[in-house]
Amino acid sequence: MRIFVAVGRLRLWLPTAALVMSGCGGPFPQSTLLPRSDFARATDVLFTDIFWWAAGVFLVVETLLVVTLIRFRHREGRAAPKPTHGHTLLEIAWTLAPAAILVFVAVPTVRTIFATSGEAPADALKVDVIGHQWWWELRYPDLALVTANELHVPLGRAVQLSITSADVIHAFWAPPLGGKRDAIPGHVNQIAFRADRVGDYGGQCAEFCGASHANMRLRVVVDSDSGFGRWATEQLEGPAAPAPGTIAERGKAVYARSACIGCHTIQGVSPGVIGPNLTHVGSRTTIASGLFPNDSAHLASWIADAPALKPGALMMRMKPPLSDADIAAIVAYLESLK
Amino acid sequence: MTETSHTEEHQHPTADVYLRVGAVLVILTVLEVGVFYVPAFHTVLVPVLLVLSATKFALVVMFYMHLKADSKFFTFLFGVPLLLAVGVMVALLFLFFGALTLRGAAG
Amino acid sequence: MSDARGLASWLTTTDHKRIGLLYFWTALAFFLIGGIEALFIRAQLAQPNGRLVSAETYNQLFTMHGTTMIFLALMPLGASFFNYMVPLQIGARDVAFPRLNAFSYWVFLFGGLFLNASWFVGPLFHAGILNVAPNGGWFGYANLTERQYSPGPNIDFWVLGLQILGISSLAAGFNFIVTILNMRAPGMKMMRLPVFTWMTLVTQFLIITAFPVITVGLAFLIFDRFFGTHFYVREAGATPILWQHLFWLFGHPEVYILILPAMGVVSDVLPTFSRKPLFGYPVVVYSGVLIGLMSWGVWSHHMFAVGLGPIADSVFAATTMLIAVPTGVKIFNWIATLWGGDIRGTTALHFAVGFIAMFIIGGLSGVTHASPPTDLQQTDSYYVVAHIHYVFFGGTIFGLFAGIYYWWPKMTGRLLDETLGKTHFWLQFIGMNLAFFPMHLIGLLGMPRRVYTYAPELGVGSLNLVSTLGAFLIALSILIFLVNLWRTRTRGRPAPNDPWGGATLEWSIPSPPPVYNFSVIPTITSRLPRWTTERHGPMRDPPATPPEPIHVPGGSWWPLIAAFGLPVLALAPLTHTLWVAFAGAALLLLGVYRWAFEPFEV
Amino acid sequence: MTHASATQHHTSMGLDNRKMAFWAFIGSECLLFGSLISTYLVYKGRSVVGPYPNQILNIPFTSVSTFDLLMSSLMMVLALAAVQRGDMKWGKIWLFSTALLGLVFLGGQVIEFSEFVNKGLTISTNLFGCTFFVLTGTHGAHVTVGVLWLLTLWVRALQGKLGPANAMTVEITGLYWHFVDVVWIVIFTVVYLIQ
Ligand code: HEA
Ligand code: HEA
Ligand code: HEC
Ligand code: CUA
Ligand SMILES: [Cu+2]
Repeated sequence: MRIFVAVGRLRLWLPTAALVMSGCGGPFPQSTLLPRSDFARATDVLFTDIFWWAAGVFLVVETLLVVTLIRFRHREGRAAPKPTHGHTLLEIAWTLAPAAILVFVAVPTVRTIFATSGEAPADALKVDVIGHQWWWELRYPDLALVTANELHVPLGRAVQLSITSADVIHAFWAPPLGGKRDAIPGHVNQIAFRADRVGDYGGQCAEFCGASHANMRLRVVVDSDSGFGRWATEQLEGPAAPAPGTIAERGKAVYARSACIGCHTIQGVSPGVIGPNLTHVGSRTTIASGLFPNDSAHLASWIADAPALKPGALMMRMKPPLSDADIAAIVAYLESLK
Repeated sequence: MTETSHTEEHQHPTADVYLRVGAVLVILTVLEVGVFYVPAFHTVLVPVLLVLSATKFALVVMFYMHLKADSKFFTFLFGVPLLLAVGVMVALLFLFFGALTLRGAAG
Repeated sequence: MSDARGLASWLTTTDHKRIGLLYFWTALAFFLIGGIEALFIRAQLAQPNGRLVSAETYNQLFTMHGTTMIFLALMPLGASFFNYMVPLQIGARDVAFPRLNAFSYWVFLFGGLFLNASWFVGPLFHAGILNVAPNGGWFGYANLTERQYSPGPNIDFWVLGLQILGISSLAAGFNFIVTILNMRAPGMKMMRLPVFTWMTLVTQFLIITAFPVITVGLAFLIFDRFFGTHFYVREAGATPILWQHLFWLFGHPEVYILILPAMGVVSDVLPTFSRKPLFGYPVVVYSGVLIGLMSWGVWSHHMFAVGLGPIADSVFAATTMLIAVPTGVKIFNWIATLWGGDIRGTTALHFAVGFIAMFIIGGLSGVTHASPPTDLQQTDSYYVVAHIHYVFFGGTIFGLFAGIYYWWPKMTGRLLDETLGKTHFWLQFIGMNLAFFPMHLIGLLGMPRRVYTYAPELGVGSLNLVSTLGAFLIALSILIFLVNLWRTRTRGRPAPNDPWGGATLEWSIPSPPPVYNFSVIPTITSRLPRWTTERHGPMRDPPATPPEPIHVPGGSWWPLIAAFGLPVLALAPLTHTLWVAFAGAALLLLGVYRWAFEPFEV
Repeated sequence: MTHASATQHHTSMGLDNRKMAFWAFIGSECLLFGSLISTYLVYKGRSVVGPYPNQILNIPFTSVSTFDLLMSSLMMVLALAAVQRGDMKWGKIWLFSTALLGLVFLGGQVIEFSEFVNKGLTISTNLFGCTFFVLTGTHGAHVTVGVLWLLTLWVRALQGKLGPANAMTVEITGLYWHFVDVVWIVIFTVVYLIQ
C-alpha cells in the first residue's frame, strides 16, 4: 500500500507531460495536479494511488490482448483450434483479482471521504459563497464583509466555505484548493481547506447554469496573514468619498440617479442586492466574474451594454442609454472605490 | 427461468374462493380504517397499517391475479420490478431524511 | 404482400427485418446529425475564445449532440440489430407482436423528428431559426429547466420529445422480452441463446424498469412548466435534487442499456473469427445479468458533488466499484476466447478488439470517478467527457460497427469491402484517441465541460486543438464508411448464406433472408448449432425452398396512425391549443382500436 | 389489446405471449407508481403553505371508494370465471358491474377533487397538492382506461363477439384491473391513512 503511494508521488511527470504537450508553457492556474491546500492534496494523493492501480490494470490487460492477437493470428495450415469452453479456476481468479484491487482503492477512498467531508475547526474563517447567474457573491459573516468574484483567504488558516445558490444550481470549483461542491438553492454545502501557498488561482463554475455558464469564473487569492488582514481592513472601510469637483464626484451623482442603485449596493449610497456589491469594486482586479480586467475601457463598455460582453448577463442595457460622458463619470467614480 | 415446453392449463380458483378472499379484503379494510380512528393504536399505526395493506396487496395479487397458481415465471416478472421499486423507495427515503447521512444536503 | 415493393409496403410493414433496416437508416442519419453537431462543438473549442458560434447556439449544440447520440443514434442502432437479428438467432419467423414493433419504430421516428424540428421552427415562436432547440444539457437539471429560468420553448421540445421516445423504447421492451422468452425454436434453451440475444434480453429488462422512472421525472417537469406545479421549486419547499435522483435512477441503467448490446455483439463476433466457442459462456451471460441488476444501485455516483453526506457517498462508491468486477470478467473471457484461437483479422474482428481495448480505458476512468474525493476534481470537467466518449465511442460505437461489418452481408446480401473497412477502422481508432485522450488532461487542468469558450490562460489550447483534429479524423473515417456502404450497394461481393463460418442460426439461411426467415423451423441441439463440437455434428441448414407454403401476415397502417397521434398530442401544450390535444388523442385511440380489432394472423 | 399472437399456439415457455407481455408491463408500472409514491413520501410534510393533508383528506368518503374498488375487483374475477365456463349471461353482467363500480370510483374522485379545490387545494397550491393530484390523478387515468377497456369488452360481449375463446383477453383485462386496485390499496394506506 505505502509503496504505491510513494510510487504515486513520482507521477510528477503528469503535469510535466501536460506542459510539454500544451506547448504554450506557463502556469496552469486551474490545474488539479498542482494542489495548493490540504484538501486538494488529500484528493490528489488518492487520485495518484488509483491512477497507478488503473495504469497497472491497463498495462496488464492490454498487453495480454496484444500478445494474444499476435500469437494466435491466422496462419495457413494451422490446425483447427481446440474448442475450450471455460475454466472454473480461471474464472474465480479473474473475479477475485479485480475485487482485491478494488479493496485497495475503496479503503483509502472511504478514509478520504470522511477526511474531506467539509468539517473545519471552530476557529476557521467562514465564508458564505452564493452562486448567482453568472457571478459569485462572497460574504464573510464574522467580518461583516461582502464582496464578489474574488475570494481572499489567508495562508495556512482553516477556511470553511458554506456554498449555496440564489437561483439555479452552480458548482464552486477552485481546483488548486480542492474539489468542487454544488451550489444548490435551498441547501448549504461545505468545503473546508487550508491553503498552503500564497498565490493567485483560477476557478470556475462547474455546473451548467445557463447562457453564460462558461463566463462564471472566479479568482482565489491566497494572501499572507498580514496581507489578508490589510485587505480585510480596507474592505471594511466605508466607500471612499470622491473629492469635490472631480469627475468621480459627478459620477457618483449620475450613479445615484440611474437604475444602478436598484441592483447594486454601495455602502451608504445604494442598497440594491441583485448585482455584485460595488462598495470596493475599484479594489478588484477583474470585473464580471473574472472575465475582464478592471480598467476604464472595460468598465465603460460593460456599463454601456453588459450583455454584449457577457451573453445573457442579467445586467441589461440601460434604458434610456447613458451618455458617453455619464458613463465616463461613473467609471471614474467606480474606479475611485478602492 | 424454467423450461416448460408443455402448455399447462392452470387451475383457476372457483367463485367460492373469490368470494371468501373478497370478504377478507373487506374485513382488512375495515380494520385499517378502524385502527386509524382508535387513538390507542397511534404509536403502532404505521407498522400495523403497512402489514394490513401488504396483506391486502398479496391477497389480490395471489388470488385475483392468480399468481399463486400461475407460472412462477410471472411471479418473477412482477416480483423483480416490484422489489426494485420498493428498494428505490426505501433508498430515497433514507437519502432524503438523512438516516444514511451524517450531514447530507439532499434532505 | 410478402415481397411487395414501394413506399406503402414500407409504411405498413410489420416484417422485423424491414423494421430493422428502417431503424438502421434512421439511426445512421441521426448519428451523422449528432456527429455534425459534435464537429461544430470541436471547431468552436479548437482554440481559446472561439468565435464560431454564440453561447446560446453552443448550448443547443451540446444538448442536442448528447440527446441525439444517446436516444436517436445509439439506442436505435442497437434496436436495429435487436429487430433484425434476434428473431433470426432464436429461429423465429418474426417478433411476438409485429404490429407493436412497427409502432415502436414510428414512435421513435416521430419523436426524433419532433426533437430535431426544434432547430428550424424558431420563427413560429417569434425567435430566429437555430434558436429554440433544447439547451439544458442531456440531463436537463432542474431547476434551470423550470419555466422561470428557461422561459422559451427549448426545454418543452426536450421534455415532450423524450416522453415520446420513452414510449417507443417501452413498447419495444415488452415485445422483445416476450419474443426472446417465448418464440425460441424447439431446443433453443435459454443457455443456448447467442450472447447477443441474451444481452438484448437484459437490456430490455433495464428499459422496462428504468424508463418509467424518467417518465415520472419528465412528467413532473412538464407539469411544472405548463400547469404551475412546484415539483422542483425550492420556494415551495421542494428541491431540484429530486430531479437528479429520478434522472440518474434512469440515467445509470441507461448507460448500460447502451453498452450491453455492444458487449453482446462482441461476444458473438470473437468466437466466429477465432473459430473457438466463447470462453465461459455461462459466466459471460450471468455477469451481464449481474451488471444489469447492479446498475440499479449506483445512480448517486453522478451526484458526488451534491453533498449527500459521507455515508451515502461511501455506499455508492462501493457499489459503483463493484461493477468493475463483472465487467472485468467479461473482458477476461473475451481474451480467453481469442487465446488459442485461429484469429482471422476481418474488419468486424478489428472493431470487436478495438472495443475491448478502448472500453478498458473508459472503464478505468470510470473507476477513478467512482472514488468520490477524486471525482470532486473530475466531475463536470472534460475528464468526464473523456470517460463518456471512451465508453460510448470506444465501447458502444466500436461494438456496433463490429456488428455492422459482421451482419451487413446478412442484412443486404452484399459483403462490405474489407480494405475500406480496415481503413475506416484505423482512422477511427487513431481519430478517437486523438480526439478523446487529451480530454483527460484538459479536464485535470481545470477546464469544465459545457463551456462555449475558455481562457487562453488555462493552458489547454493546444490540447483542444489536437482533440479537434482527432474529431475531424473521425469524421473522415465515417465518410469512408459511408463510401463503403454506397459502393457495396452495387459493387459489393454477393454474400453466401454464411460468409464467415458462423455458429449461430442466422447464418443457416439465405442473405438476405426470405420474408419467412426459416423455410423449416430448425430444432436446436447445441449452443453452437452450426459447428461441430465434441458431442454434436453441425445442424442441417433449412432447405432453400419451403417444403410447404408459408403464410406471411400482411401489413397494417394502424401502428403508423396510432404513432402519429403522439407528436400531435405533444404539439398541444407547445401551441397552447386544446383541439390539437383532442386530435392527437383521437388519432391514437383510432389507431389502437382499429389495430386491436383488425384481423391479423401469424 | 393486440391480437397479433392470438393464433400463436406453441410458445417456448408454454405461456401465452400476451399474458407474458402484460406481466412485464405490470412490472414496468410498478416502477412508475413506485416513483410517484416515492416522490409523495419524500415531499411529505414539506409544504410551506396549507391546506395540509390532515385538514382536507376525508377518510370515511375515501374508505367507501376503496371498498367500491375492492368490490369491482371481485366482480372482475367473477366475470372471468363466468366467461371461462362459457356463461356469457353472467359474463356480461359482471363485466358491466365492474365497469360501473369503476365509474363510481371515478365519480368519487371527481367529487373529492372538486371539494379539495373548493377548500383551496389545487395542483399548484403547495407540494401536497402537486404530489397528491399527480399521484391520484395518474391512478385515476389508469382507472379511466380500465373502464373504457371493460366497456369495450362488454359491447363485444353484447355483439356476441366475446366468448370462452377470448377468455385470455378477459383475463388480461382483469390483470390490469386488479393491478390498478392494488395500487390503490397502497395509495389508500400511504396517502390517506398514514398522515
Ligand atoms: C456506455 C456507457 C457507460 C459505461 C459502460 C460506464 C461505465 C462505468 N462508469 Fe460511467 N458514465 C457514462 C457512461 C458509462 N459509464 C456517462 C455517459 C457518464 C456521464 C453522464 C454525464 O454526466 O453526462 C458517466 C459518468 C460516470 C460517473 C460520474 C462522473 C461524474 O459526473 O462525476 C461515474 C462515477 O462513478 C462513472 C463510473 C463508471 C464505472 C465505475 C463504470 C464501470 O462500469 C466500468 C467497468 C469497467 C472496467 C473497470 C474496465 C474493465 C475491467 C477490468 C479490466 C477488470 C480490472 C479492473 C479493476 C481492478 C479496476 N461514470
Ligand atoms: C452517445 C454517444 C456519443 C457519441 C458517439 C459522441 C461522439 C462525439 N462527441 Fe460527444 N457527447 C455525448 C455522447 C456522444 N458523443 C454526450 C452524452 C455528451 C454530453 C452532453 C451534455 O453535456 O449534455 C457529449 C458531449 C461532447 C462534448 C462536450 C461538450 C461540452 O461539454 O461542452 C464534446 C466536445 O468535444 C463531444 C465531442 C464528440 C465528438 C468529437 C464525437 C465524434 O465521435 C463524433 C463522430 C461522428 C461524426 C464526425 C459524424 C460524421 C459526419 C460526417 C462524416 C459528415 C457526413 C455528412 C453528411 C452525409 C451530410 N461530445
Ligand atoms: C438589472 C440589475 C442591474 C442594474 C440596473 C445594474 N446592474 Fe450592474 N450588475 C448587475 C448584475 C446581475 C451584475 C453581475 C453580472 C455578471 O457578472 O454576470 C452586475 C455587474 C456589474 C459590475 C461588475 C461587478 C463585478 O465585480 O464584477 C459593475 C461594475 C456594474 N454592474 C456596474 C453597474 C452600473 C454602473 C450600473 C448603472 C449604470 C449598473 N451596474 C446597473 C445588475 C445590474
Ligand atoms: Cu454557474 Cu455554471
Ligand atoms: Cu453512472
